[in-house]
Amino acid sequence: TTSFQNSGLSDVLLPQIKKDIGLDVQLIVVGTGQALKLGEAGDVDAILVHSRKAEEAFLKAGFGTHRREIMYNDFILIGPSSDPAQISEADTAVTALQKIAAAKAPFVSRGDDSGTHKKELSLWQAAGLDPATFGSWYRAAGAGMGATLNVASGMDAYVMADRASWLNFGNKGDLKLMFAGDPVLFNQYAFIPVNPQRHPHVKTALVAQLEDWLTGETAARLINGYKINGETLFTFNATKP
Amino acid sequence: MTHSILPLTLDGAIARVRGKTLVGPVDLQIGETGLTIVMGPNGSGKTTLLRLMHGLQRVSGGRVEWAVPDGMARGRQSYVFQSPIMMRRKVVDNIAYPLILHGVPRRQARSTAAEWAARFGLGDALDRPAPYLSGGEKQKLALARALIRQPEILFLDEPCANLDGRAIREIETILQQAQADGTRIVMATHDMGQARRLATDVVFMYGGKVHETAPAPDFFKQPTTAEARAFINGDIVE
Amino acid sequence: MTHSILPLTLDGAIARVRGKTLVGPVDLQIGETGLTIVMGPNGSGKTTLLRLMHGLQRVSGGRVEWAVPDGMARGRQSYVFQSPIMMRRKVVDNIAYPLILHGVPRRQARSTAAEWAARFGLGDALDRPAPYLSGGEKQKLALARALIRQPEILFLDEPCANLDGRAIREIETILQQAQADGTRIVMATHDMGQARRLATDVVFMYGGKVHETAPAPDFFKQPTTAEARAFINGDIVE
Amino acid sequence: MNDIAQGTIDAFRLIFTLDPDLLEVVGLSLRVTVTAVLIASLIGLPLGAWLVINRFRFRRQTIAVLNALMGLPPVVVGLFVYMMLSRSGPFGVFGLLFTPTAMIIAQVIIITPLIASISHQTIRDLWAEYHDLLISLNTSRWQRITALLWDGRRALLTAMLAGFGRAIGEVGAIMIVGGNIDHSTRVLTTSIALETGKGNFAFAMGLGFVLITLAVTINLLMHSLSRTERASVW
Amino acid sequence: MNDIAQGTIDAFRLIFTLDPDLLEVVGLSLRVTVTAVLIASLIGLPLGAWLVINRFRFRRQTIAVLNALMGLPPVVVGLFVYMMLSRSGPFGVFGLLFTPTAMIIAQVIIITPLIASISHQTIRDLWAEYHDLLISLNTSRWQRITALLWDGRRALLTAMLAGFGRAIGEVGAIMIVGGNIDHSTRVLTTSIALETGKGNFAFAMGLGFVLITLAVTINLLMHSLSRTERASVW
Ligand SMILES: Nc1ncnc2c1ncn2[C@@H]1O[C@H](COP(=O)(O)OP(=O)(O)OP(=O)(O)O)[C@@H](O)[C@H]1O
Ligand SMILES: Nc1ncnc2c1ncn2[C@@H]1O[C@H](COP(=O)(O)OP(=O)(O)OP(=O)(O)O)[C@@H](O)[C@H]1O
Ligand SMILES: [Mg+2]
Ligand SMILES: [Mg+2]
Repeated sequence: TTSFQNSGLSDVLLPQIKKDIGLDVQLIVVGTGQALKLGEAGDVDAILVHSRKAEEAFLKAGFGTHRREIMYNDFILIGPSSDPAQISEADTAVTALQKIAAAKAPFVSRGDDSGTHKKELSLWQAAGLDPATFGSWYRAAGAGMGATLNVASGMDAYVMADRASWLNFGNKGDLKLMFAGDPVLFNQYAFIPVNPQRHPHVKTALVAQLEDWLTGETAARLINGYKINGETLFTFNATKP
Repeated sequence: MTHSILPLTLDGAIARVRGKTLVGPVDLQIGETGLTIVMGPNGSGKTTLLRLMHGLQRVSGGRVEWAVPDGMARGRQSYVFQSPIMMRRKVVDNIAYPLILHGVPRRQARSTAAEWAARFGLGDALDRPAPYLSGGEKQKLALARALIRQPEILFLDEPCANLDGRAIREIETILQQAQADGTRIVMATHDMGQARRLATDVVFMYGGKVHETAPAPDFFKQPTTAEARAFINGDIVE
Repeated sequence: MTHSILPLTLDGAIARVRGKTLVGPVDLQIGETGLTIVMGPNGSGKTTLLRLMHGLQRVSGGRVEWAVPDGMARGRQSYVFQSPIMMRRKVVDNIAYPLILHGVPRRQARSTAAEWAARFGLGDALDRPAPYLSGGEKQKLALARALIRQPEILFLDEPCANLDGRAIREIETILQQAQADGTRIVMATHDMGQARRLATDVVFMYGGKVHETAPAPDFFKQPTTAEARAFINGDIVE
Repeated sequence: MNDIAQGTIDAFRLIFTLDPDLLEVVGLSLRVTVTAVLIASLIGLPLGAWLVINRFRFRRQTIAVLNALMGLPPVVVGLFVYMMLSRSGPFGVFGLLFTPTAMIIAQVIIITPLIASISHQTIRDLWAEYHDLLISLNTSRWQRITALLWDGRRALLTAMLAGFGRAIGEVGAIMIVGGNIDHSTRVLTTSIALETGKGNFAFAMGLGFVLITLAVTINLLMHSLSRTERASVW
Repeated sequence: MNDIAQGTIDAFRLIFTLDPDLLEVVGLSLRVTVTAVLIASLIGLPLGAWLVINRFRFRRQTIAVLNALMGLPPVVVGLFVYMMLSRSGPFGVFGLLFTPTAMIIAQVIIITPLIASISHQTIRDLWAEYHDLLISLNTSRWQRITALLWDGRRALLTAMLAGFGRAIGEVGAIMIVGGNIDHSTRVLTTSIALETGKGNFAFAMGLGFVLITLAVTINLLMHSLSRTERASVW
C-alpha cells in the first residue's frame, strides 16, 4: 500500500529493522490490488495491505498463512478552503458526503479499486447514494493517492485520503483538511505472510522474524511515536498471539 | 537588361579545405563575352576553380568579385555539375524547379519545362522519375535545367562526358546559340575536339594553379608552357 | 585455372521495369576472348544490357547463362559503373575492400591496394576520403577496385568519360594488358577513337535492342545498318 | 498465461461489441495522439531541416541538446505542464488542466525533439545530395527547407511514426496533466495503468493488445498510403 | 516557480555534495540504460540492416509492425516482463523479478523496435547508394550488413541516442518490473515518480533537471567522440 511509504513511516522502520534483526526489507510500493496479485504469484514474501474484504478472500484462497493486524490510521476528507459544501460542519462522514452531493461540489475519487476507494464507495452506499448516477462533479481519477491528490489540488475539489499521505503531501495548494474523526474512517493495516505451501521459495523464517518485530515493543514505540507536524499518524494495535 | 554582372575578377583567390590548398592563388578575369574552356589533367583543380567562381567553394584567401554586389550576381548564374544532381522528382518537375523558385506559376513552369526537355531530346521522358534516367539523359536534364533560367553566365563542368556524338553536336549548337544571345560560358572539358570547336579562350589548370591562359587559337597552335604542350598531345604531364 | 565461366549466352533476354521493356529481347554470345565494345545513342540501353549480363538487372524474360552455374560465375566478374560508387571510406580502403571480402588479411589487402592505386595514378590520394575525390579520380578508383579482383570478365560502363588524355591512354594500356592476360572485357563507350583503338568486336544498341553486331574492323569500315552508319558519323540517328 | 488469453478475449469482445466506454477511450487516445503528432511535426520537421541547412556557432551543441531532449522523462514534462497550467501557474486562467488539450500539450513537448532529431538525421543525407544544386539555384532558406521536406517525405514518415509510437504509448505525463478522469481524459494507456494498479493484469494486457493492434493498423495504413516500400529510391 | 528553483538547487546540491544515495540512483540509471541500449543496438542495428537488404513477401508488413512496435506502451511491456519473470511465470526460477536485470530486459524490449526502425530508415538511403556495388562485388548478406552498419555508423548514432533517450526517461515498465526498491532498483525516473506522488514537485523537477543534464552530457560526449558534425558527408 502506498500510504505506508508516502507517510515516511517506512523510512523510520526499515533502518531499525535492519539494526535489530539484520534483515534487509525490500519494499515494493504498489496499490492494494497489485500487492495482492504479487502475493498470489509468490513474487513477494509478505504483504502489508488495508482492505479487509480482499484480504479475507486472499486468505480463503490459500495464498496467505494468516492475517495479523499491525496498526491503523484514519481517512480524512479534504477540500478547498472556501468549503463550498460546508462539510466542516458535518458531524459524520456520511452527512459530509451527502452535503457534497447536494452541493454538486467537485469531488475526486481514487476510482482504482484500492482500499481507499473501496472505503469511499462503502461510505457513499451508507449515505444512500450511488456514484454511478452522479454528474460530472464526481471525477474518478483512476490513480494512486498521490496522483489523485494532485488532481484534486489542480481542480480545487474534495477528496478522501488517508491522513498519512495528506500530511506528507507537498502540493496542497488551496486544499485543507475539512473533516476527520468519525470512527468509520479508521483504516486497519494488516500483515499477511505468503503461504509457503504454495510458494516453497518464500523465506518463511525471515518473514516470521519480521512479523515478530512488527508486532513487538520497538515497533509499537516507533509507530505510535511517528509524527508529522506534531500529528500522530498511526496507532499501533497489534495483539500478542 | 540591367548592369551586367561581368567581368568576374579573381584576385589571389585561394580554395583551401582543412588546411590543404586545392586551388590557388588564382588571378584571372572573365570578361563580358566569349566562351572560356578550362582544361587540365585530372585532379588539377578545374572543378574547384569553377566552384570558386560560382560561389560554391568558400574563398579562403584573396577575392572573387563580380561587377555587381554578390547578392545580385547570385541569381544570374547557372552551373552544370560534373555528376548531375537529380532531385527525386519527375523529369519535368526537375527542369521546372528553377522557374518555380522564381515564382512562375506551376502550370506555366511545367509547360516551359516540357519545351526545354524536348529541345534536349528528353521529350519522351517527361514523366519518368529523374533518378532512373540513363547517364546521358541525366546530363541533358542538368543542361536544360541550367539553361531554362537564362543565366548571364553559365558554368559547365564536363557536360558532355556521357553523351553520344549526336547529342554532343546538338548541345554544342545550343551553347553556341546561347553564347550568340549574350550568355557568357565557362566550361571544363577533356574533349580536345570540343575545346577546339568552341573555345574563344583557354585556361589551362595544372597542380591547382592557373598554368597558362591564352586565346584559343594561340593555345592550340603554340602553347607557351611545356606542360600544356604535353597535355595537348596526350603525353605524360610531369 | 578451373573451367572458364565463358561463353556467356543471352537468349531472348529481356529487362523490364514496371511493365516497361528497357532492353530486349537480346540474343547474344560473349565468347572466351576479345574486347567487346557496346555502342549506341544515349538511352539506347547500353547500361541496362551490361547490368543484365552482370546479373544486376533482373532477367524478366529469356535466359542469361554462363558456362558454369550462376553461383560460381558471380564471384569471377567485375563491373565499373557509369557513375562511380564511392564507399564512405579512405581511397585505400575502397580499393582494398574486394580483397578483404575474399578474406585477405587487412594489412596485406591495404598494401596490395596501395600498389594498384599507384598504377592508376592515385598514389598520393591513399588516405583521402573517397567521396572527396575529383570526378576523374573517382573513375580511376573504380577501375582499380574492379581490376584488383583479377576477374575473368570485366564490364566497363564508360570508364573514361571524365578522364584526361594521358589517363585514358594509360588505362587503355592497362586494359590491353589485362586482355592479353586472359581477361574478357565488355565495355560501353561513346568515344569513337577509343572504340577503334580497343575493340575486337562491336555491339551496336539502338532503341533497347541489339541492332547490329560485327567484328570491329567490319563495323567501322562498313556498318550494315543505316542507323549504325549515321551514329558513327555523329549524324542524327532516326 | 490463460489469464492473458482471457483478458485479451475480454478486451476484444469489448471492441467488437462496440462497448461505448472502450470506444470513447480509444477515440480519445487517437484524437490526442494524432493531434499531438501533427503539431509536433509542424514544428519538428522544419526544425530538423533548419538545423541541417544552417551552420552556426553552437550548431553541434544545439543538436546534442536536441538529441538529449529525446530523453525528457515524461513525468517531468507532465509536472512542468501541470505547473504551467495549474490555477496558480502562468496559464492557469485558461483552465486547461485535466482536459485533452493539456494532454496534447504534454505530448507535443515530449515528441517534438524526437521528430526533429530523426528528421534532422534523415534530411542530412538528402542535403548532402542536394546541397550543391540548391545553393547553385540561389534558393532561399525556406525554399531549401521545403524542397528537402518534400523530396524526403517518405523517409520523414519514420520520424512521424516514431513520434506517434512514443505518444500513443505514453502514460506518465498524460496521467499527471490529464488526471485519467473517467469519461473526460481517460485514454488507453492510463486505463492500462489503472487496471494494472487494480491487479487486473489480464485485462490490462488485453487493452495493451488493443493498443498495439491500433498502432499496427495505423502504421500499415500510413505505409500503404505513402507507398514507402514500392519504389526503392523514393 | 520559486519552488522549482529551490528544488533544482536542492537536487544539484545533492549532486555536488556527492550525496551517496543520489549517486547510487544516478549510477543505477546509467548502468541499466547503457546496458539496455547496447543490447538493443546489438539486436536492432543488424535487424534494421537486414530488413533493408532482404526482399521477402511480407517485408512491408514486417516493417509496419516494427514501426508500430515503437508504440509499445511501457506499462504493457512491464506487465509482460513481470508475468514472464514472476515466480509463477515461465522464467520464475531465475528469481530475476525486482532486480536491475529485469529492468534491463524491459527496456531492451521497449527500445529495440525504435532502434531497428530508425536504423532501417537510415540504412535505406545508404543501401540505395551502395546497392549496385555490393551486389556486384558478390558480397554475402552478412558482409552487406556489416558494410552498411560500418559506413553508416555516424548516422546510426541518432538511432542509438533515440533509444538512450527513450530508455533513460522511461518509468512505467521499470516501475512494474523493478519495483522502485530503495538501494536496489530505484532509478532517477522512479524517484521522480515517487516524489511527484508525494506532491514534492520542486524536488521532482530538480531530479528531472539532473536527468536532463545527464542526457545532454552523454549526447555531447557521444557527438564529440564520433565527431558527427565535423565532416559534412560522414
Ligand atoms: N573536399 C576535399 N577535400 C580534400 N581534397 C579535395 C576535396 N575536393 C577536392 N579535393 C582534391 O582537390 C583536387 C582538385 O579537385 P578537382 O575536383 O577540382 O579536380 P578536377 O580538375 O576537376 O579533376 P577531374 O578532371 O578529375 O574532374 C583533387 O586532387 C581532389 O582530390
Ligand atoms: N529503373 C528504370 N525505370 C524506368 N526507366 C528506366 C530505368 N532505368 C533505365 N530506364 C530507361 O531505359 C533507357 C535505357 O537506359 P540505359 O541506362 O540502359 O541507357 P544507356 O544506353 O546506358 O544510355 P547512356 O549512354 O545515356 O548511359 C533509358 O531511356 C532510361 O531512361
Ligand atoms: Mg572535375
Ligand atoms: Mg549508360
